[in-house]
Amino acid sequence: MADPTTTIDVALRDQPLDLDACYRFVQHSSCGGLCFFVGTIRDLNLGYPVTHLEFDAYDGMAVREMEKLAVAARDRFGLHAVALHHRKGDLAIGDVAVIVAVSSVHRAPAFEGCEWIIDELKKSVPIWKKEFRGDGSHWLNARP
Amino acid sequence: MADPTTTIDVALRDQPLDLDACYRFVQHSSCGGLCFFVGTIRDLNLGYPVTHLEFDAYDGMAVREMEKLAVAARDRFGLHAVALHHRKGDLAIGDVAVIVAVSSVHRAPAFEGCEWIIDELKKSVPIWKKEFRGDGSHWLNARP
Amino acid sequence: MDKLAPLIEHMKILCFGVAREIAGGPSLQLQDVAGKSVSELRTALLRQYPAFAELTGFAVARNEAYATDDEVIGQDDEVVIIPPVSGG
Amino acid sequence: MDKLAPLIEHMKILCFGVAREIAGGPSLQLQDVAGKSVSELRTALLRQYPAFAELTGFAVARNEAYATDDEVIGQDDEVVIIPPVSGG
Repeated sequence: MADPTTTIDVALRDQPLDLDACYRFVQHSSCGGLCFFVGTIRDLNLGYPVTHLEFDAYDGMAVREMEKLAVAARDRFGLHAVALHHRKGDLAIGDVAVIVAVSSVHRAPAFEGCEWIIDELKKSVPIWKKEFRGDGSHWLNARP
Repeated sequence: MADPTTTIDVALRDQPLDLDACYRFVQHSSCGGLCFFVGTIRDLNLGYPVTHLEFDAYDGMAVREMEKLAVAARDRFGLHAVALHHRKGDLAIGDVAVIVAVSSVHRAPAFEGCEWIIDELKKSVPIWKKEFRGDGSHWLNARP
Repeated sequence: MDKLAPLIEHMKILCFGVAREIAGGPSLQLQDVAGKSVSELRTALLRQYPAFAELTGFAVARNEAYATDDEVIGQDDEVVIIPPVSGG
Repeated sequence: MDKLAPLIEHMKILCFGVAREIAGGPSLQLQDVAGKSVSELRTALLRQYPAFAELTGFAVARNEAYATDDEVIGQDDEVVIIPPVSGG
């Protein structure tokens, strides 16, 4: 397995995320399949119009958990490289909240690995979304 | 279902493909999940070093078949938009041969639809790769 | 020539990929194709160009769409040999 | 104050998301946490801040990693309440 420092790129930042930077990081002459997931802010959630969102993050642990996921996905699906960039702070409708980028020799593991990472990220990475609607705000997933 | 002319973008061109253009086409305020597949030219195929590839295409039918796939995927997986761009002509190692970009409200149909499109494209769209190695060239998939 | 031999019609069949190599160019000519089924075209093609039998298979397109074996070819149709595709 | 009451130690527990609203700020103080298990910390937290019981659940992190209920908290550990995450 390749050196983790060159095949994993994790970031948590309060500036817009860059799909091309993720593409450049994961692309490689040995790879034929690159898969990207881009999560964006929707204007409607569970039927309610959303005006904007605020992302809170436990920075140090969030980055560590993202690194764990990226390495686990690389090893489990035999990926060449993984870039995992997450936004924090205030986001508007249409803004990019997260980018998952993976590369592999063939395409099937790229799709599988990319979807696995975003599914797991939503379960374990300590980042929280506060949703603002016309009638107030609340932290998503917090209460039953 | 939305007007096909605004939610489907198909292209077959002999110039480099543009991931950002595909992103801009599919992104929409109603969508939370965007999935992209980027197929690139590998330096090794079935164990043999590849120097470059030539893509031949039956242009008119290729575009029509790509349009059929994009519309079928949109309707089958409930996608908001699909961009499907394919390269033709001479390609070097690392060049992008194809981009599939899809958007949907939630992420699962985006992954499913994106993978379905590239799987089907490889079965039905009349485009042919000629692979060049140090010791000669041959059309891929042509012979048993 | 057309007026002297009106009963033998040649149709130009377009070729791509490995089919171009077998045909020795971007198209080939087959006699009396119009009015025949795609299945009959296949038989005529294999008789005249046996090398097509060496392929994994091939499809036939009529007017930019895949044709089924029982479709009948019209005089003005664009007919194309589609060897196994390998895009993506 | 520290010298006058050496037997009662307060530990600062960091809070994020909805936990900050319940705590009324970015952290809360719990007494005599060091040497206790994560499970005991949960009990103490729910006694002092009953509103945490209204959440779908919460995890506890120790030094930037999820802690299991039987882990024992050290005096210099960074301890954090992790309400249900909602990133991505």
